[in-house]
Amino acid sequence: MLKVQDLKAAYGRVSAVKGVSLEVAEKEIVFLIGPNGAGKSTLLKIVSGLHRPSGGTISFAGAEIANQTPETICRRGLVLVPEGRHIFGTLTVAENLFLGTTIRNDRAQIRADIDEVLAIFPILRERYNSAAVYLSGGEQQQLAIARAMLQKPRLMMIDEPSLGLAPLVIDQVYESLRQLNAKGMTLLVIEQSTARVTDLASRVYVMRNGKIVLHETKASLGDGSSLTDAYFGDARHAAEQLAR
Amino acid sequence: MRLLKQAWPVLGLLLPLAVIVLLADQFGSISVERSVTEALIKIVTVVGLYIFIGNSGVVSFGHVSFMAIAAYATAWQTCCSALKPITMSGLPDFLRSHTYPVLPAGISAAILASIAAFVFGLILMRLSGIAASISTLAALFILNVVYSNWDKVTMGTASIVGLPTYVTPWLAFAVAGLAMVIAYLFQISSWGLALRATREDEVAARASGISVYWMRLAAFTLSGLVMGMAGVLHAHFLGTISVDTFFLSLTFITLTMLVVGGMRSLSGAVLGVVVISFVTDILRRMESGVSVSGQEIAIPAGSQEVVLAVVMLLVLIFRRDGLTKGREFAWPFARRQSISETKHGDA
Amino acid sequence: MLNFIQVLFDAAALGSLYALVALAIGLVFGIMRLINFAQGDYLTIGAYALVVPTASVTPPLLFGALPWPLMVAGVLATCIIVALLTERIAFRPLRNANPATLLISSFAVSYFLQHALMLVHTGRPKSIAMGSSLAQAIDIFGVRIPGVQLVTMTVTVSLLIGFVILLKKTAIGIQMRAAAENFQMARLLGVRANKVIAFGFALSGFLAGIVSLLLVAQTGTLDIKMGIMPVIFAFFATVIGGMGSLAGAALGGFLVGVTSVLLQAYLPPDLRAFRDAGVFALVILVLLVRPKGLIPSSASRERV
Amino acid sequence: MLAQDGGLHARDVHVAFGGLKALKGVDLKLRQGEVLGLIGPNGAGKTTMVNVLTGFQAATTGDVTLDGRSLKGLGPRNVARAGVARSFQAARLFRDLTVRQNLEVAAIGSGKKRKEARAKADALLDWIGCADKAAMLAGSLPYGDERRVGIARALALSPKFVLLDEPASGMNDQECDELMLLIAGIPDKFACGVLLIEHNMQVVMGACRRVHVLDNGKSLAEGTPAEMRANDEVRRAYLGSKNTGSQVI
Amino acid sequence: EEKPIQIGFAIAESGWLHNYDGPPFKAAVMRIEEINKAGGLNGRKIEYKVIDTKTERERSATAGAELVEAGVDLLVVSCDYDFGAPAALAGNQAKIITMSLCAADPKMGVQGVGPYAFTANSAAQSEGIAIAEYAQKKLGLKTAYVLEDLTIEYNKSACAGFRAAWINGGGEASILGNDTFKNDDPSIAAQITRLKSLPTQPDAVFVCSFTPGGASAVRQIRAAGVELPILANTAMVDNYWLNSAPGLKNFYLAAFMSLYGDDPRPEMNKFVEDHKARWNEAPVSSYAVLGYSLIEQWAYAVEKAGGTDSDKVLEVMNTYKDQPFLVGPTSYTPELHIQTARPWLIMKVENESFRAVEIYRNSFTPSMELLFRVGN
Ligand SMILES: Nc1ncnc2c1ncn2[C@@H]1O[C@H](COP(=O)(O)OP(=O)(O)OP(=O)(O)O)[C@@H](O)[C@H]1O
Ligand SMILES: Nc1ncnc2c1ncn2[C@@H]1O[C@H](COP(=O)(O)OP(=O)(O)OP(=O)(O)O)[C@@H](O)[C@H]1O
Ligand SMILES: [Mg+2]
Ligand SMILES: [Mg+2]
Repeated sequence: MLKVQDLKAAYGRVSAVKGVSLEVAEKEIVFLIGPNGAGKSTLLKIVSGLHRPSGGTISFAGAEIANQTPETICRRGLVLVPEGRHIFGTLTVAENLFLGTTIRNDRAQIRADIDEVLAIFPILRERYNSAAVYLSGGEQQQLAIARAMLQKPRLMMIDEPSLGLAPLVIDQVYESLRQLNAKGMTLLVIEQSTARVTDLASRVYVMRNGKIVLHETKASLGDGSSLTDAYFGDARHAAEQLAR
Repeated sequence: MRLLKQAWPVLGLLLPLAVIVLLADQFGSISVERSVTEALIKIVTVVGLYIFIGNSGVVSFGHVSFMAIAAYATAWQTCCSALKPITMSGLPDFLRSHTYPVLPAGISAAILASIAAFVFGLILMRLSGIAASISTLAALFILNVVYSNWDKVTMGTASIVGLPTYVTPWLAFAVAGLAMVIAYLFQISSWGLALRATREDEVAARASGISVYWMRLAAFTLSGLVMGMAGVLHAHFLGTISVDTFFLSLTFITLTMLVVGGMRSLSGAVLGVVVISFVTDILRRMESGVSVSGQEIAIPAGSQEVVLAVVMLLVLIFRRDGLTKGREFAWPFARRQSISETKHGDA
Repeated sequence: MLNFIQVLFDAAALGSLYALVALAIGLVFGIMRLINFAQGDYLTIGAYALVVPTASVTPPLLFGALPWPLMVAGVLATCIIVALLTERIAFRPLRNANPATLLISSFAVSYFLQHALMLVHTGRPKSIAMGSSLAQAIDIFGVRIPGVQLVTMTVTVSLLIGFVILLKKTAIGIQMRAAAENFQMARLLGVRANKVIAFGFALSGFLAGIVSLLLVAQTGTLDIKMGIMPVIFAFFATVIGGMGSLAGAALGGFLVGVTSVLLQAYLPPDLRAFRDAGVFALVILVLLVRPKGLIPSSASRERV
Repeated sequence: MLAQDGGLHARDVHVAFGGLKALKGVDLKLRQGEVLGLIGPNGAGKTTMVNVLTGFQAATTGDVTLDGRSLKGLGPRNVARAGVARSFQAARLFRDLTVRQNLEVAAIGSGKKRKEARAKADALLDWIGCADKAAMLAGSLPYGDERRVGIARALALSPKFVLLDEPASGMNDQECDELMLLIAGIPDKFACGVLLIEHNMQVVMGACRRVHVLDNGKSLAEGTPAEMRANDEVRRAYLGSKNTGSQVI
Repeated sequence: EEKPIQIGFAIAESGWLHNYDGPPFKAAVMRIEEINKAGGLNGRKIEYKVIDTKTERERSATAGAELVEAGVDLLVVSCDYDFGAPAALAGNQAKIITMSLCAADPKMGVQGVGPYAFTANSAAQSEGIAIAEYAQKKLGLKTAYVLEDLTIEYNKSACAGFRAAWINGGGEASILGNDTFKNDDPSIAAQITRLKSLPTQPDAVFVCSFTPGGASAVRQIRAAGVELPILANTAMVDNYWLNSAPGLKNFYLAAFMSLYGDDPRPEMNKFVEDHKARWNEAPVSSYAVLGYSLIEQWAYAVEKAGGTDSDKVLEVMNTYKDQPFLVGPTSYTPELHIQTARPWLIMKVENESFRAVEIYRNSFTPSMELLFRVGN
């Protein structure tokens, strides 16, 4: 469904993504993990059209989408929940959710869908008409995810969904994502904690230093120890030093 | 060497300026010499703006008022002994019937501007962000209205004519240097640092024990002093002053210089003045006609401003943080490491 | 003795005019964090579109010669086009620049428009016979009500209501506010953000056109600087009303106009010259008491 | 320091935002030399509590005392100078200042001279392992470093108490471990009490002896991490049955 | 062959002041060309040089300094006192005769700029005085109301002159009230309300202003149904703004000349014809004649003095007593370098155009206190 080939990108002279290829098939849940600064967020930003690649190709559902604008990519059904919430603080919760339905044509269905996400995140119903800026950190994160769900994407890319969420809510979020996936939505998720990965992943990519260093499928994943090694690399070493 | 390096941001600016002044003084025509002097006075003005705006991040529209205050103060002390008792009859006797030497007059005028800045600041600095900016604009208007109608003291909207004109390029250069040193010392002082922290994040600065109010007030007062210096120079360069000189267009052009140069650094403030003054001067000369290989060509009168506006827009669009991107000029003899400090902004 | 009702009416009329300009300033601020000084030049250009562009001091009429519906359409279209052009050429590339840069760029745009206009029309004020019938006053129970002022008040009230509904209730309004706050995120949600923001500018051009018609009908003169003071007052109005809040902007504009007229009417003769100082002092006072403005928008608040 | 009413003490704090009651009578006592965890569901009022303790938010009713002295009406700056420092849920570094200057500012804010401030900053940078980044602009720091610098900046005030709001969010397991050690070491190294808000149970369990649970603006429970994990109410309201946060690979 | 005489113009060729400097400058050039055609001044050709001040004070000062440096024999500066003075100072310091095209402020003279400075215009006060006297004596108006535009000093001076003359003729009580406005006020509704609420309506309203604010004020006054005679200062002369007040009647002011062929002085009508021949158009503004007479006045003195030596020329000019020039009889004294009682052409508006009424010379002349507006 999504196929990224030899993608490269830089911020000024600093190159952040150095030739990445990855694939997401229909109905998969694919995880992208890796240490801070690996380039994960940058990769998703490129795919969603927020950042220009300096090389490589991206095809989504058979069409080339590299260098298209974010709104056209979104309208094709490829949606990004970027890291750091990005809710509209000056708008109310209701308006934020309404914006999630911008690209939809099935107006009739919207009301019911909003009710559905409000059932998943009851706190949003409580704060439905207050300005989103007043929500607590975790509440804002829930709003961001709920809004993306309303977009009904074919492929949802989420950058660190669990950021700032209470453990209980993390469970709920992943449970809902699993259900959506079961209904046919494809997922590409960046996650810091490897704990979730082994549970849900159909496939995992580990990224370090702008490159994919490991690619495991559900079958080859096992208990995930290969992930941990690839993930941390020499970082462990540093931590031990620090502890001393 | 370390001292030299510490002082570089100022020295690195002063040396090229000194060369320009020297050249203008030795080889330039009257009009070149005067253009250079004018630009140097603008440097004092924009550096004055920079001390407050650059370090606090609050755009002030009111600063040229302090130029006006100083310009009038020095005029009251030095101008037109014959006409003064008649046309400025509302002045207190020590001003009305006495004339003072230019140096103490200039100094006291700049100090008065700084006191005025302090007093205005006591009220205005309570506000933040756009409310602060807009109230400085309101202050500019208030001062303008008062000085325009306080007939017996300011001669209303009429010009005061006949101030001693003692400002030479070298004097302007010296004062510009002084202004830059003042700005730089403030910038590297702990107050300057604290103020720049409030510019980055007011909330976090409060949480770090910084008083946003007092830091801003200090910078406002100090920049009032430098604006006062600029006002004195302006008055004694032209020989005439009037209220409407110190109003919107001067505010806009000096702010533009600051932003085009890069409002977050002293180098930006100076570079902005130099570049815009230079472009303006070139365009002006083109308007009055230049001969290129024997042919007289001129651009239509009035197109100077249009072109200048386009230049300013282009700079802003392609360098939105200004020509210097808000950095000081890098120490030219540095090894790579310390360059990273100056370059990191573009990452 | 001054006729108090008449003074109130005068005050309300000027207040409405400022409110109308403030509405445009507030609208553009709302969608771009830009205080657009060029708003004044939009309206100046709109006014000058009534006459043929020449250096002559008594130019023949251009749009001013058309029957009034066409004339209104012509002026509005001119302002909208100018607003859109400035958005496209100057402001769009600067999106998300810091407020100071944006502000200065609007100075530059304003400087450009003003001097370009001056190149064509020269700096000499021109006069124009237009809308004289509208300028005539009618007498209702002893209160003199000039037609222009009546129109100004009606237009202001209806546009304010219209705009508030547009921004709060319609999809494009919500999208506009979203794009204003976080342009990239809005695009990620499929909002055609460039178009939406351009639409906002078009609205500000529309408002400029209306103001220029009302102003010309009132004063009968064209001047390169005719937009400056209305915009400065509107600028104050938007801030004391509460940046980013349309109702606030309108209220602020109203307040500034009303204060100005009341001071003019009731200050003793010796102090009348200081009328504007009073208005500006009021601005500072309001801000000291309510730094976020009279009707703060939620945008202006911040959670720690 | 063991005076009768030593420590940072919030008594019966209520905070209402319009109709919404964010805190409904919370008592919280933070003692010198301890790391107290403050956990609870999203929107429970944790950040609001920090805001009250640091003068950013006036309590509707209730009082906060520091070593017996009321902090009422002091405002953020004076609370910070009195010895209560904080970090923010979003790091809020001074982006266009260098990392060292970020810390210097806080040291200056606590009343230090320029020289001392610089020394303090360098010492703290060493401690968080960012000495090599001292001259970088704070805005260009990677996420993890940003968090650590935020903590160091709070400590640069030489506070008696430091309040950390979700310092580990966005960090990977590895960095969380490091951070946990760092935080656990603060009381000894800086003679300073710590209030730690965190959703990552791994960090909370590792760094705190005592945990206070807020739910819906009220105190739900207080005790050792183990007790809290075993507490049914806490599990139901906050941790969830899987208790994911504490799963360690 | 003798070295040509040099005249330097430090005037605005762009910016708003150009509108005021342009017409008298063209007329000045006409006079220079006439002199050259007649064989020059004392046998020497006159050359002239212009430096654009761009309506900026700094440019004005620089232009003045440059022209002084270039050795001009006469320095001509901008119409406006504020913008002319910086250049004039340079001329005066170099002891060069310096004349403003049309500053209406006596400070463009001995007491302000210095002993070598002159202006070709009359003092603004005398505009107010002339129209006040004329209205009282010839139009039989008894009471007046003054509407003062505070934006520039010129208006305040004209109003001061008007008040002094009106009170002189009709007593304190004959001024029924004063009000103020600003040129860029979008509306003067409040001022009109005050005027209409006066217990007794005045016989006339004096509006001291300039365009566009003045035109806008006149339009609003008439639109409000106030049909009283409106008296105005000279800046409101010429037809170009009349569009804004269609059907305007009962509007009077004191002017220099008529551009519309009905000037009672034939030489004025010839001047307009000559101007058309030289510049392909009639003068845009009746201020033009001031530029013509400026050159006349100086050239006459140079002839008399037998050379361009400033002190000698100054001596001659200081003795002018009703010396006849095109614009009218001109007087200077060593103390005063501005006209206070030059005859005016009273004009009124009728059928969408200004019409010459008659020449009128004010008998009340402003004292030094009034000229320098001390004590008001
Ligand atoms: N706006 C930016 N400007 C300059 N450099 C950037 C920018 N954003 C990211 N980088 C750099 O690019 C690299 C990759 O960053 P990216 O955010 O993609 O990493 P990540 O894997 O998402 O990390 P994290 O886990 O912290 O979110 C890092 O070195 C980062 O410092
Ligand atoms: N200024 C405010 N105006 C209105 N409501 C507010 C304001 N500040 C906080 N709230 C509300 O108060 C409640 C408590 O918020 P708080 O930020 O303290 O939660 P929290 O415990 O820190 O949550 P999280 O773990 O998600 O950060 C939330 O429901 C929030 O929406
Ligand atoms: Mg990331
Ligand atoms: Mg929180």
